Amino acid sequence: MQYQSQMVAKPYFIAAIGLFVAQILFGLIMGLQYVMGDFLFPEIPFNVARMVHTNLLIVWLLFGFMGASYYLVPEESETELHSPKLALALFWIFLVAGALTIVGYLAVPYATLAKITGNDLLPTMGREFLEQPTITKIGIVIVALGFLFNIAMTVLKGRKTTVNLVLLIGLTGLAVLFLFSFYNPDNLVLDKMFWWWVVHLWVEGVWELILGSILAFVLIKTTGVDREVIEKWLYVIIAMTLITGIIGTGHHYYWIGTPEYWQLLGSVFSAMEPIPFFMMTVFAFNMINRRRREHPNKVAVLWAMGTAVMAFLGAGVWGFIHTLSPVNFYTHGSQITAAHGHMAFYGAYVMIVLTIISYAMPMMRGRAAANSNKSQVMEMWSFWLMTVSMVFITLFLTAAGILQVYLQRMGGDAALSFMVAQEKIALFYWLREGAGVVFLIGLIVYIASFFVGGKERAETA
Amino acid sequence: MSGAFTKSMARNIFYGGSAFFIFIFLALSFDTVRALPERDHRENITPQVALGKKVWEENNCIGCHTLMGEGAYYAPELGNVYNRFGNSKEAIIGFIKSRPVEGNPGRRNMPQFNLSDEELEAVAEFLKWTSEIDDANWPPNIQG
Amino acid sequence: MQKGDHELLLTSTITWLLLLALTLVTYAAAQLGVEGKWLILGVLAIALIKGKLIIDRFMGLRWVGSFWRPMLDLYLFTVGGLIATAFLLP
Amino acid sequence: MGESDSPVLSQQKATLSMTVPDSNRTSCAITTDYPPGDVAIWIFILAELSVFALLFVVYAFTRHYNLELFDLHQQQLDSRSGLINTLTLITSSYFVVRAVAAIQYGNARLCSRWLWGAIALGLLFLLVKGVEYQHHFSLGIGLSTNLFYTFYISLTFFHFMHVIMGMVILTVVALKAGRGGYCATEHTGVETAASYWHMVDLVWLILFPLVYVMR
Repeated sequence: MQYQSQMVAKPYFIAAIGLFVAQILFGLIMGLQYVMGDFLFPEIPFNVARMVHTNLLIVWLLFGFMGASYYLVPEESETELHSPKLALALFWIFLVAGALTIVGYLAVPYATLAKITGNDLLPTMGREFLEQPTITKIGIVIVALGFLFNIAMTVLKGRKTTVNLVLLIGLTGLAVLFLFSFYNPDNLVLDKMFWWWVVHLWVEGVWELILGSILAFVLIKTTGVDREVIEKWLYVIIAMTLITGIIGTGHHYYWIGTPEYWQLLGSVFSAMEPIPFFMMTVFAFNMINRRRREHPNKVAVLWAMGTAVMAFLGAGVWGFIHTLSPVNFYTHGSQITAAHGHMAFYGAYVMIVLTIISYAMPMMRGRAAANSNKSQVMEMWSFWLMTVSMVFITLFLTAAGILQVYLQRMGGDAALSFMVAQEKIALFYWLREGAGVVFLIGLIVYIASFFVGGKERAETA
Repeated sequence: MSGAFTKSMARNIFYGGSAFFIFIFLALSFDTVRALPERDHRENITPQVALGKKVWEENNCIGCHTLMGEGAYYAPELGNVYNRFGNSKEAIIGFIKSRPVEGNPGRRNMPQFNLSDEELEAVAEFLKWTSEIDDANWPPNIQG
Repeated sequence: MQKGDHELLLTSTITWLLLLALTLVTYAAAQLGVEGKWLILGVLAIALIKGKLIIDRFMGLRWVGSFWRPMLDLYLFTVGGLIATAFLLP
Repeated sequence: MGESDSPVLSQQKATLSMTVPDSNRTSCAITTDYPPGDVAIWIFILAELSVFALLFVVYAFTRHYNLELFDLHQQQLDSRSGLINTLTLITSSYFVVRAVAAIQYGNARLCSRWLWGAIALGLLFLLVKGVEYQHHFSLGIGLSTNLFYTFYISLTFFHFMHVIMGMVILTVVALKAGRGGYCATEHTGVETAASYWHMVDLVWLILFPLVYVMR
């Protein structure tokens, strides 16, 4: 670690992992509620558990992105962070605001929370993923602006690398697009249309720039390949991302009241969305094959390769499966969407945050370039446990989704009602829950890997 | 000259290509917003429908149900519930009202939200309005 | 400019005139109200020949060995083949 | 431009290991692995071509299932403007070929003149297409009118935008050429722009018969 101020990333990473654990616990609760409907009812109804599960995911990924930025921007800029104090202050503001929001979700009925937080003044609550009280949303904007200011000032004062610029563009896009969460018209169609400007243009747009730049940074550091080569491909990949992804938004505009030409445009452009992910996979493996040195932190390289592969599978392949409008007509809003969502988020965003944590943490904990072998082996176990179980979660949900579509949406008059169809596919939900438990075990192993082999040194430092 | 592959060209393509596609997307969005009035029947968005949407949001219905296929997949699609319930607002209201506070043992349960009569009417009206949006004939059948 | 250069310019000029002529053929076909699947496929074939001329002569891929030229040839054949299939379907 | 023709050129090229002498571009049989211009633009070209390929193929199959609708509305298109625009783009592409040839001999002023000619023809294309659009819009025809017009406008408008994009690129290159920014040994930029412009032409050469003629 070259700059003292990079250390502010540490609390961000720790908070991210903590919230990750909570997210998975609530995921398991939901999974159980899928098959044991009355589990924790009425204390924690499904909608509350889901809100906690998804919001925690977003919040801990944001913590991860911020931590990643605080870690890599000083190193890339070759200068200390503009204001480590601001970074720390924002950390606590964000953590407390996030925690209070989650407590609010759990402690009082959602309608009460809406009332207390003054949703009447500017109603923004109650939309998928944007359930946060308006005041929390304002807090997010403030934290995002402060964070952006801090990062931008650092970049401006130091060396301007491609990694930094792309990251900055991604983070700015993230903040700007979030502003659409304040637009909530009475007209449901308009509401949904611009809701996607937050959700789609985040995960299939600007977040991919953040993902790309973090991956490029880790590859530069661990492979020793010429920065020029890696940055060149970074540009090509993110160019492809935006070329396909922006009009690819159209694949959400098939059935929400928007004009039908989106079925053509959305299908064509989103069918191309796997391409940048495929390029990213080829790129990562290529760079690692061309590596000029053996970095002692093998597990970080493993995470990086895992990101490239799983992002392609989850976001690329599983996205493509149901992106064409004639297919999506039947699969829209089924468990197939859930399957895609799980693997895409894990493969692209969870894994990239774990990649940078895996790369940066040993150095921030004063362990030279890498953890001891013992610790690394344990972390690799967690990698495989989590990744394989996520593959199975996805496969089980896909099977459930195919059956659901078949039973509920095909077969004319003989089609089953939603609830009856759900009972028929309960077996797959049980299997999914089982895979979820393995995932949790993987996560526990992951956390345990931080606490083993501290005294031993990595084999090759 | 052959054989060049430069970072500056890759960068130009990123900026140029992105700007190009953002522009096209904005143009299409503009056309969409102009075309919407014929599809969303906004003339029927009464204050009651607007209140219904607010009730829908403030009870986080989207946390279990889908609405036009978007939301959670724990409970039935509601974009066409008005039609599924025999084009009856009363049936919708009756269903929401009759949810037991402690739930039915062993089954997926909808909470009892204790909505006022005005709110119940509003949410039913909202769901009726939603069912009339021209959404390219989705879902494939009445089961949603 | 010497002999070889004139040859090159001549080639591109001939290509250009050929493209213009082929376009006029296509247009004439349209004006004459050409019907029937095979004639229509003739129009498509002309389009593909024109595409091939552009790729080889104008884009200069004629002397590019690996990857790019085969890629673009593959492109023409795939697109042309699929369009032809759609027009031939009963 | 064989090696014997341009000794200065080939001497310079011999020092660059990545490049292949331009002599390959005459009729001798040696081939190169690199396309003209920057490889980055070729990745972009391939992506753009793929989008158009999908649009073309979906058009063809959708037409098959809506024959009457497509035939009816296709006949209302003005195939004369389609013809003019095809001739315009082909000629414009030819101008660009001449521009590249000019800069290969180091004649930057000639290069820039050919490029401006190509840009002017691009403008003519936009004008003709614009008149055509004007006609459609005055009849109240838009993207949502029917399936045929959804395709017709999507395809042609998307291409229209590419013509504008290509013209922007050509303009940048023409200005730089006019300032003497390229020479016989370093003119990747001209070749890059040329490749993009030919792609725009190539797409139209399929689009024109498919949308205007084939029925």
